[in-house]
Amino acid sequence: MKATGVHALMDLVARHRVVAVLAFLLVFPLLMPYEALAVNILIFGLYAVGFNLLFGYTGMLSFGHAAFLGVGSYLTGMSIVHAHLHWLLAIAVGVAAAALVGLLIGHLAIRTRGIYFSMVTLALGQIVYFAFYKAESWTGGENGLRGVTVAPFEVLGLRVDLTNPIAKYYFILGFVALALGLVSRILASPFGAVIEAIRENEKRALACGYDVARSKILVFVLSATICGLAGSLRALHLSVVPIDSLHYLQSGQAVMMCLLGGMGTFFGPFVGAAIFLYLEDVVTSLTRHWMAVVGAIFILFILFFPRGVWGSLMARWQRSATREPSSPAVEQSGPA
Amino acid sequence: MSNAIEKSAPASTVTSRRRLLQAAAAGTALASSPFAINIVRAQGAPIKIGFPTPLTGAFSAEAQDQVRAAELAVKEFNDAGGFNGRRVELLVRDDKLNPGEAASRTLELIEKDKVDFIVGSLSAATQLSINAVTRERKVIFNSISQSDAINEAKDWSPYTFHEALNPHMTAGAVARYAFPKFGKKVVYLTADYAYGHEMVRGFERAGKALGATTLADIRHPLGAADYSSFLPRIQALKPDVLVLCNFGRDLVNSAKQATDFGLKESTRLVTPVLLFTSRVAGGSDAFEGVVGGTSYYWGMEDSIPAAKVFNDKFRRAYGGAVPSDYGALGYAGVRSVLQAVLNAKSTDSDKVSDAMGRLEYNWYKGNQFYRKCDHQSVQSVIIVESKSKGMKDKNDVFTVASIEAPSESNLRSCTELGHKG
Amino acid sequence: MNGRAASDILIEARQVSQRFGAFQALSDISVQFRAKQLCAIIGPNGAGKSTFFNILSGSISPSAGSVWFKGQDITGLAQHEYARHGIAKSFQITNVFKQLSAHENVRVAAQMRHARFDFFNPRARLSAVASQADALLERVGLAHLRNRSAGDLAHGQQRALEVAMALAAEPQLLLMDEPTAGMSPEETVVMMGLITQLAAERTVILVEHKMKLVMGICQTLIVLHHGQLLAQGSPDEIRANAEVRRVYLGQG
Amino acid sequence: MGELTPQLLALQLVTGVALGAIYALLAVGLSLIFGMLTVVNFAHGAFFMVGAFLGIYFQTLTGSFLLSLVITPAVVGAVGMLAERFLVRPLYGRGIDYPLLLTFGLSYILIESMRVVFGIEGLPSATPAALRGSVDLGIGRFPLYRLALIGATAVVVLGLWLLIEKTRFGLIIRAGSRDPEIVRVLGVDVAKVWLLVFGLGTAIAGLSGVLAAPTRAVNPEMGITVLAESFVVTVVGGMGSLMGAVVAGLLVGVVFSMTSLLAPEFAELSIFVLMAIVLLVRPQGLFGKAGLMA
Repeated sequence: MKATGVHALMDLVARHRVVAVLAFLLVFPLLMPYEALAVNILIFGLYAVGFNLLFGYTGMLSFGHAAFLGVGSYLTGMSIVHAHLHWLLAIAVGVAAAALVGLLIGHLAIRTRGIYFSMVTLALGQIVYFAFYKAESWTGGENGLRGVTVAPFEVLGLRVDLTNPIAKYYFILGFVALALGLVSRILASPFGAVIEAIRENEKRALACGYDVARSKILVFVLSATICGLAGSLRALHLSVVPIDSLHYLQSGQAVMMCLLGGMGTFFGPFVGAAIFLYLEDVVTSLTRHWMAVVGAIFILFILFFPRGVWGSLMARWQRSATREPSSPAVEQSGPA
Repeated sequence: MSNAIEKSAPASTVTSRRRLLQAAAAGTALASSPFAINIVRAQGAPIKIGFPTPLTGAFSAEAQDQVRAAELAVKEFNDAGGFNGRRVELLVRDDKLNPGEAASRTLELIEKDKVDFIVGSLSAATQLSINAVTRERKVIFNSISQSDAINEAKDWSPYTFHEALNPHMTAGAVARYAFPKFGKKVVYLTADYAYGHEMVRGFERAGKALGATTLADIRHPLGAADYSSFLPRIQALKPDVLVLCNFGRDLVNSAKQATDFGLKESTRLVTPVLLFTSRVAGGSDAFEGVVGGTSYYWGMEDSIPAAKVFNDKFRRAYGGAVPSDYGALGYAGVRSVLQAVLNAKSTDSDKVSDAMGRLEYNWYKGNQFYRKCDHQSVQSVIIVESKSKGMKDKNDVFTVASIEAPSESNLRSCTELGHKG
Repeated sequence: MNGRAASDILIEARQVSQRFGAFQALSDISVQFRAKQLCAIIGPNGAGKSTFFNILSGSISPSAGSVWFKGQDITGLAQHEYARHGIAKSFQITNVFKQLSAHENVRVAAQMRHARFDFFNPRARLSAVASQADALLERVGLAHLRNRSAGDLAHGQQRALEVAMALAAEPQLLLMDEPTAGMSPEETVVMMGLITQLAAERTVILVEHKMKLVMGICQTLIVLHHGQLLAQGSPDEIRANAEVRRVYLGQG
Repeated sequence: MGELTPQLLALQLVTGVALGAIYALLAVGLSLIFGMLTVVNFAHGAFFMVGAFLGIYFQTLTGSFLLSLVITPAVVGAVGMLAERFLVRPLYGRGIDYPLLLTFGLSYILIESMRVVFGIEGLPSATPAALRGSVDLGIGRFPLYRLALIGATAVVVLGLWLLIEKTRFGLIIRAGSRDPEIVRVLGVDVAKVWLLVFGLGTAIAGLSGVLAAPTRAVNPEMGITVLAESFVVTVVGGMGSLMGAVVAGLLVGVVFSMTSLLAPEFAELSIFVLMAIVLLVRPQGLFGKAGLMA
């Protein structure tokens, strides 16, 4: 009876996963110690979701995704600081640039597999890092890009002032919602089935008549686009663009978040980002040895919850779901 | 009693507990005793100073010393009765030396903790991103680490103050001391980022007047662990002076490896900022004979009374330890803001900014004041030389070679920085 | 059954040779396969069966010679192009999408003909594909396991699933590399039955070293030996062939 | 650049080789572990760092650099074995992601524990008295210690080569790196071999730490950049190929050294560009796929 209760709930969640996550995110700020943290979770949640498209669903472990977060941030920031573009246009520029860089890096990197793929993406990511580091007059170099400020503006008759944390949260949530909607559609689309097939068995996917190389490039670009949007939003959030947002340690963060939450699940990365940032926030304010604590928690998760928090929940639920073969969620939308 | 807790617990965690205690105290007080009213007033809403600094990572030693010194300033102020009964509270946050983290933490301090002022930072990048957040929200930020950019009109705001030296002042002072003494043929080994370039600019400006010539400016990747591959060329150039325009661990590594390459036999090693902690960590061999600048060295207490006073306070509070250069800045940074609060009789950003701009103070190293146009603290630069023998204890690492008196003429002009007037 | 028009030749190998470094795996093989026939490539181990199979199925392109499908040169086309032309294969080592459900396995395979890069519309809309997948599962006798993940199926069931996936592409040519490898006698019987059915609608080419297994059901046999085409013809002709007896049956 | 004399180039080359020596040593350890266990050890840099700290500790304790050259790797190797036995082993057969991420977490713990034990500022490291100062090579002055470093690396690599080519243990490693099944067939307890190989790899990381300590500042974060560099080397050489690790180590060292001379600002980038180019031309790295010592 308990299982069926959980099942019913999860089933509902899986059917309307975007609605569910949004409903949650609407009240989310109330659960967080302060808005800036909630906004960070939104942004890095989106970043992790975008990364998960490649890592969790297609099985390609990239160490270069900071490049897309960073390019999104910088191009949005630079369009505002130097070109004085409208914020919406600036976001568009950032996202487009990230997609373009995704196309370039993806096109090169998919020639390699496994750890070599990870390393090529790492190397190409570092090259992007260096390019922005050296272009000091445009990017501010190591000092970072400052002055990404947006004057209060009107949206649908509502006055939005980004220095007001609550307003900023819901403003950014709007974009995150759109992006999550897109990701959800991608996963439920025919192409969504193809990338999972590629993850499961590349050889067979080829034999089935799928152009694996092109599919990989497409998913790489989609992933880069999502991460680029996360970057753009971050530039507006922080009103600065730190060079670190292009650093490979930032790429590593995406991996950790996916893993904590559960890679290859829809909510997993978001849950992971929330846990990661919340833990970091709490632990850092409690002890100066936060690295040890974070490291230990990380190891425990890999050893005992390899599926991640959300992933483990999903697994339990699906076990009960497969007992009732008539669960639509299983065949159509796949794991939530 | 809330006092006791504040001392025992690290500043960053006391807040919430203190609030509870206050509420309780105030509640019971109001209910009962006739002293209720003034207890409540004495407990009145605290003045909050946010203090973002890299408690973890490469410069955590300096950062934690900054915190200790800042807490000293806070304690002094509170013991002296605070600002008409309002106590000061220091909210320390770890920015992990990461500008993004620094910005988020500053947002947290302003939005959640509703701090009145921000003091802190330990790198150019973090101070600039903190500043970007504070100026947009009209919160006063007193930066206690080095940067030239923060003086420039592009980043500056009426709420921006710079307590620390900037690279231009430091490098200039070291150049004016070193070039005439050690020779005019100069090679720079420069960390490839704004701060490094700013220091080279400072040296070359001062050097031009002294007829120094630059043989080469070799830029190395920031945070490089090995410098050997840059040294053969320097060796071949045979300069009189090798200026290491880098900071902290980069300095330790490059000085150490330059020494291994035998460069010291024909060349003097000079650096704009010779950190107390780096010297302690790097050991005397690597730093033997290295000359550099600093904002403060405890050893100047022999000639500067204010330094003696400050050192003794610090020793008393922290079991005989002496304050480091950046630590001292933590003290000055907080104390200036609090003095301005007293002068302005208010915590309002504009009033305090105005009072701070008119401040003339001598907290620990002689007379200082903030320049009108960019709020750069005009102050003396101390030139120190690293000791390798005859050290009294582990803290006795430098000899004070000279002290350059404060002078606006050693700063870049307001117009050059893009300020009107 | 001889003397048919060349028009109904489905796939053809012309002077195909393959060498790996110094080793000549195949030399100058020319074979034609007719439409709607069940054919088997046989020969002792190391005869070059699998190499020839891989060339026909496009996994490797020959070092010399060409492969023609429906009168069109398809040599050196990309793997996935073969499937699109209507050439499907099942591997020797079972090769399914382990974590996906049996139904999803077949559904993905069937989807190829309808949508490959559409990342926006719900795949639930392709109801034709879903029902085709169910039909195929029915046909290979896995309908009752549709929601079980492929990895959990028994070996024989996985082979059957592979056949269903191969059929999903509605191929004119089905290439099967030792379809009964590692199967229990019972499973083998079922599988061979299924294969004979399939051959009624399309050409099926098996690679098999258990000669007896195919003798009964095939119309044509190709015998390879040391990378050479040893013989080609109906089971009876092959039985009668002295060469074959010597090198093949001779050794059991 | 006017002053590009042959002497300078030669000295630059020697410098590059000395740099490459440490890279090679680190990469050999990584490659050994990957080749045998297909574990991408993200804690390698941390083990290097621990090696540097313990190296100084034992040197001051025993008063002998040579002694600490022996003790430290043993201790670090032991730590490595503990990690393999209790943390990495449960993850075998779960793909390369999990061990990789686990060792990443482990590196955090190692870094923090060194901070706690030896302090956040790190330890001052002194060059052993016998190897202080610099010698004139005729092409310019060069630190005596770095010459010794090249020698030491050569010795270690030679020893490793003998171990792998001439001993039964080596035979097992060579077989295992191609196919673990063979090892089982040989009737060897694979688990024990894996334990030893992981220990050996981490011990080598520790050793490189001891050797590198006198040339640089020893602090808890010193392993982080080193990790990235040694990965570049391992991947350029081809994961799992010791020969590749050595060759790529020297190659990367020399490339870095030469760019530092000709275009110093691009020194850091150069090795990543090198890696990108190598992998795009040869996706398996220079010596990838080939046998361990091939």
